[in-house]
Amino acid sequence: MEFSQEQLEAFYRTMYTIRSFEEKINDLFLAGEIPGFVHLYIGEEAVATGVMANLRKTDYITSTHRGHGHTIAKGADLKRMMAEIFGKRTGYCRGKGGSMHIADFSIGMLGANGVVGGGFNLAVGAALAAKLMGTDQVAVCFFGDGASNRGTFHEGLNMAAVWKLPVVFVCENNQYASTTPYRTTTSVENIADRAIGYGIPGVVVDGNDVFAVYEAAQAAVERARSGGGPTLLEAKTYRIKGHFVGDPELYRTRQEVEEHLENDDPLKNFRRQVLAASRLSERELAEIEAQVREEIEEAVDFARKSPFPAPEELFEDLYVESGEAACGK
Amino acid sequence: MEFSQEQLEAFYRTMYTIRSFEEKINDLFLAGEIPGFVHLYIGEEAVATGVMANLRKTDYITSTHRGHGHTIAKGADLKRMMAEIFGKRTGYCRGKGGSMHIADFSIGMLGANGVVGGGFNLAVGAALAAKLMGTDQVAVCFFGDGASNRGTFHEGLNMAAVWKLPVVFVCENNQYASTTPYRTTTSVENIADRAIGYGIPGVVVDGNDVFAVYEAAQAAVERARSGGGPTLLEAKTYRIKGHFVGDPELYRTRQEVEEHLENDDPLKNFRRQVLAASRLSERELAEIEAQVREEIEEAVDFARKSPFPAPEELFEDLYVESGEAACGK
Amino acid sequence: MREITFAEATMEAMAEEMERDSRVFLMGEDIARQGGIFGQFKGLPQKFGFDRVRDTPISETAIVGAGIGAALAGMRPVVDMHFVDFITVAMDEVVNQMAKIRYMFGGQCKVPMVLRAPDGAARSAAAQHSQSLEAWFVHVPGLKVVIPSNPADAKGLLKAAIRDDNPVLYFENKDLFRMKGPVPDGEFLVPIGKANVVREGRDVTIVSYSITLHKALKAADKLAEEGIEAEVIDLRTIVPLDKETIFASVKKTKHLVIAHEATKNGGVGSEVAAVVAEEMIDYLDGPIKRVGAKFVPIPFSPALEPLMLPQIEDIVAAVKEIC
Amino acid sequence: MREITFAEATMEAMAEEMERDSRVFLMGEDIARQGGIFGQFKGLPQKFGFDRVRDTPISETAIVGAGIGAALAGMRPVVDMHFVDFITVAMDEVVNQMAKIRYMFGGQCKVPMVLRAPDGAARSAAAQHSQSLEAWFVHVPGLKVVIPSNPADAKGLLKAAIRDDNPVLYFENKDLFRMKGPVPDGEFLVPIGKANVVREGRDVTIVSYSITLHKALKAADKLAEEGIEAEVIDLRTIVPLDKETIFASVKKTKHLVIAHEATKNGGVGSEVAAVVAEEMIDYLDGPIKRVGAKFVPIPFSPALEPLMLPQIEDIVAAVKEIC
Ligand SMILES: Cc1ncc(C[n+]2csc(CCOP(=O)(O)OP(=O)(O)O)c2C)c(N)n1
Ligand SMILES: Cc1ncc(C[n+]2csc(CCOP(=O)(O)OP(=O)(O)O)c2C)c(N)n1
Ligand SMILES: [Mg+2]
Ligand SMILES: [Mg+2]
Repeated sequence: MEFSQEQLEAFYRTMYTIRSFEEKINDLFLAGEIPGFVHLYIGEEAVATGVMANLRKTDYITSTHRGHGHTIAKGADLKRMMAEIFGKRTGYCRGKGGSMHIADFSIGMLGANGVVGGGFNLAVGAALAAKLMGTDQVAVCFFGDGASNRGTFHEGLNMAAVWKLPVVFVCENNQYASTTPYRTTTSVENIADRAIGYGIPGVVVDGNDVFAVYEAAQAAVERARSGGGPTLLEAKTYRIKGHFVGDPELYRTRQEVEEHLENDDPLKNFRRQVLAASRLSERELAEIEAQVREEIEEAVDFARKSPFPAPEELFEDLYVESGEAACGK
Repeated sequence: MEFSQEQLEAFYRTMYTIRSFEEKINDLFLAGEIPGFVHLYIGEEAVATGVMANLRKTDYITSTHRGHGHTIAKGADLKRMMAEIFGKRTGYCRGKGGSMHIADFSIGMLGANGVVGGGFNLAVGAALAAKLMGTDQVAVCFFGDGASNRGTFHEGLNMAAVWKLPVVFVCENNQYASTTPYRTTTSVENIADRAIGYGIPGVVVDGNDVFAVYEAAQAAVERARSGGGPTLLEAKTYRIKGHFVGDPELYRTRQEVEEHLENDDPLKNFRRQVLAASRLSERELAEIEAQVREEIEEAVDFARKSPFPAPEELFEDLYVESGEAACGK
Repeated sequence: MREITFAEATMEAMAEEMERDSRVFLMGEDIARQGGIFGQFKGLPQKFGFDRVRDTPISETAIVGAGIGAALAGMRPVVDMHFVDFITVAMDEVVNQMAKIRYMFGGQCKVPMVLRAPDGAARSAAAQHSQSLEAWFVHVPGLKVVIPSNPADAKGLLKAAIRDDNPVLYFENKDLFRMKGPVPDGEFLVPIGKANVVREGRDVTIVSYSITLHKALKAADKLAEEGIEAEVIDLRTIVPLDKETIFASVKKTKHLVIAHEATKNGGVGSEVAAVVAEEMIDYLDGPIKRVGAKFVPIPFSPALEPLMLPQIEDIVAAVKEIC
Repeated sequence: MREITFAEATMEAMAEEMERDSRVFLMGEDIARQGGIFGQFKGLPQKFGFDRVRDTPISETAIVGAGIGAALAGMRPVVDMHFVDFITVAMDEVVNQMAKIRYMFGGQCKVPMVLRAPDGAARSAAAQHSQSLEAWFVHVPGLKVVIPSNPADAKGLLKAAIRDDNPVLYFENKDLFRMKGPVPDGEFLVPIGKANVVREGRDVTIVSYSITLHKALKAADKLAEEGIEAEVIDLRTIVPLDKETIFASVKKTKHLVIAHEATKNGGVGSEVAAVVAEEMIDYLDGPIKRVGAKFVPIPFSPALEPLMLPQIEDIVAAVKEIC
């Protein structure tokens, strides 16, 4: 497949934004500026980037506890993300959600989810809505290798398949579910093979190669959009950082991580490829990086300067008080 | 495979017992003698019979809302079954369970289950216990085509597969889940194909042919017993009666049922085969039938004459009051 | 006024709301081909098509989860739980998603969705098909919970629930489906959050709802024969609780009994008792009595099932203990 | 007496019981390789092997369901829910199977099984990782429910739970894991069903448990400064409720406040209040006050989370309102 200059720049911008955003979060968390716990997407950038490049603003995604990458790639505002992660009232959720619960409904980002496997059926439902309304929207559900062992995976894939709904299920197989290597808890080599049980296509793709991800996702999204039903896409990737910031990582060796970093870092891969093919220059890459870093500094600044929610906001946002009902209390 | 005279007689006896027991229940229910609601196994006798003939008394089974056939084939006492279905204190559950909750722990029958798909993980756990204790017991989980769409199916099969537990999952695909033909809710032609998603064997067998079921189950049980892990066995069969006694059956034509009765009734099949091969005579079959009918009359008699539970029994059987604990209240 | 059954009333509510708003659709097990196991959806797919009245796989997490997803994407789903006992299968979806999504996301979205669930013990359905579980949801901020006792309320509350922009649990007692009662013609809404004083009295307040309300009324008749005038309140909504109506009645009668079919321990009766003991204790002239199911699972045997459930005599006895 | 942490105390309990009884085994997510997300299982697999201390898939229905199956087949499983928030995923297994199996089957079998679940809000874990859900299980006949507040009770209750022949839910507050306290050497059991009078007093009874017990004790200190002597009761067991101990105290103090971290509405406080309003109202000299979390999901922001949770001052204020 041929990629335009613009596409290449966009890929790099998105991947680099995710990477830098996450590195910044890592530092801020360790410095005690961020409350709660955060799960970093570093190492998996090519997946969100390659998939999301095929989506429209009106398409839906559901995300996970490791959701920053998806949210950025779908086009969210870094300032409001950062503010949310700080617990500030200017954040996407007015400080009520935090890292694990960022959403931006204006761009079809239906929310990160603290429940592993909680997103499958939300995506199925969004796709059902699209079908019932007769739009050509597509819903993409991101989930981990660990999540593929939840019952919701099964119920969601079966329902989507039997109703031929426009969903793409994207498994980010980053080799681990918290502390467990996936083959110790998952009964099949390729999670994509589970597609056979639902009569839908199952595709394995190198999740560290944004080009490969883009192409595989393109086919799946097209299929969904044109009424062909769901696809199960498994992106083999790797979680470079701990499960959460602060993870002692007792379940793997440092060497394993180093080796991966050396050979399979999606950003390094991308740089190598575009430089070798002379599609983007060091200078062009550096320019993108500089812009991104500035944006992120602005986001941090915005978050730091934003106020915390006021006490009375505790009780806001629970119920819709107006509504059509006019018969609530 | 060669079957002995004894085996043939046992097959017929079991199948005929189930058939007559269920026909009797049908009549008793319509006559108002049985409370609650009952789901009949008529038409599926070859499955329970063929599978259970491979099990030992110490092996475990988990059953469903349609559990009489499994319970009879595992060797339960008809009197106590009938009494339970009548709600009498002499029943297996002292009248507390009824048709949908018969169990006989003395023969490894871990219970019928009113929750569709509720049995998967109980069977997995029983198999895990066998493995931890180092016995060579096997657990067999019976479930319906409808149940195969529950999340518990997925979680149970994955866990059993990844831990190589001695379980056989027997899907009784009787074409319907209550009112829904299985292909309208199930995304795959053969439910056995879902085995691929767990890296275990998936086998389809004619569930109306007790010999075929026996052979397939034999392989699966052997595999489980010898440490080979689980198998998913799908028996294609048919529910001849309504979903429950009283079902208006709006979802299928009378003709469909008649055709099946004509061509694929497992008892008729069996008779045809053994008579044609001159393995059993009409007289021998009739003798078995007469014995069975008498046994069932005795069971009905026993149930009718048994007392209902006394009021104070309402509060019994909730907690184990002694136990090792000696520190309960 | 014309009389129709509770099941017919809910069918009218569904049909009127589906007519009015094309975003309303319905899904659940055995609802389309069969019209619902209690006939409560009969005729709907014929009117609105099998797309808007969908038979689902046996997948409660997907039924509720997809309902939420569809609601987030602009639809107004009504999902059916077959038996309330199976809401346990989708408890994560109900509690951690449906109820919390709007708050967690800072009010960015809404989940206008109704979950219908038949409940109650009826004719020996035994432990896994007979429960009444509304009390759990008193403890889950973000939901509304309604539970009608008669055809008119069934219609009015269901329509109000469908129009409400919040997730609403609508519990319907299986044995009430066949009950006949007057239902106004045409548009008819019952406000969520308003209890109903069904019978006035000066001596004791009996708070009840759903099928047990009728036992409370019969108990009131019996008590009247002995000169005790009971005021009977039908809660209709469990969340939010209509404290005003309860308090006004307790102020007058000075005695309180709460009666429901669900297990007494940890039931809605406990919440009502606690609220009154917290805010109105000075008005009370005696203990607050709760009448509910005994602390055991629901037994199958017809010899035991009625003993497990609260009966008219239990309500009468509770009142007499305190009056 | 030696002092160890709450987490260490539960490790001792596990190790001693696994040593004593080869049928005891443990399974859950991230418990073996990592020793539990709060370090509460550290070292156990090294001692007992990765067969008896099993890391599971992320499959809560299978974890609980297989625990039940194993219990029926003669084992004594301890299963870990990671966070109590995820008990919702296995709610059918807990409520419709674990709790009912023995009764439904007429006492033929038993389910000697412990479900451990960390709960409570701690450091901005937000709405889906912070709940306290014990109250639901008051409403589910067939379970026992324990909830320790200190290392000694943690050890003693966990051991008692493992030895109990009934299914026991054992809730452990995340923020208590690091708490240090005296724990007797060697065999030490705390009886299930017995509350503990932690502080004696004559003016008001404060019933509490788990982490909030410590807030209640601090509130009692503050109240003492103003001349109000609070008696503080640590329930330790939620089901069965030790009414005797509560009633004896209320008889003496004539005032009752219940405090817990779970949502106030529909919480354990409602049940305790209802029981007292039902059986002891004549002894009361004022309203019964409940202190619990506000009626919203748990917000993330450190500016809001503490406002949502019950604090020492809330308990002090509740007492002063009624004394
Ligand atoms: C239902 C549920 N069970 C357990 C957890 C705790 N938990 C959070 S993340 C995680 C691992 C998830 O693994 P995977 O799906 O592979 O995603 P990854 O973290 O690798 O991105 C677990 C067990 C949870 N949040 N939800
Ligand atoms: C979790 C759950 N959902 C729904 C039901 C209601 N129900 C009882 S039987 C049944 C159909 C089951 O179909 P299948 O698994 O094919 O078994 P069959 O009845 O055909 O033997 C349904 C939906 C239930 N008992 N449990
Ligand atoms: Mg992973
Ligand atoms: Mg079937």
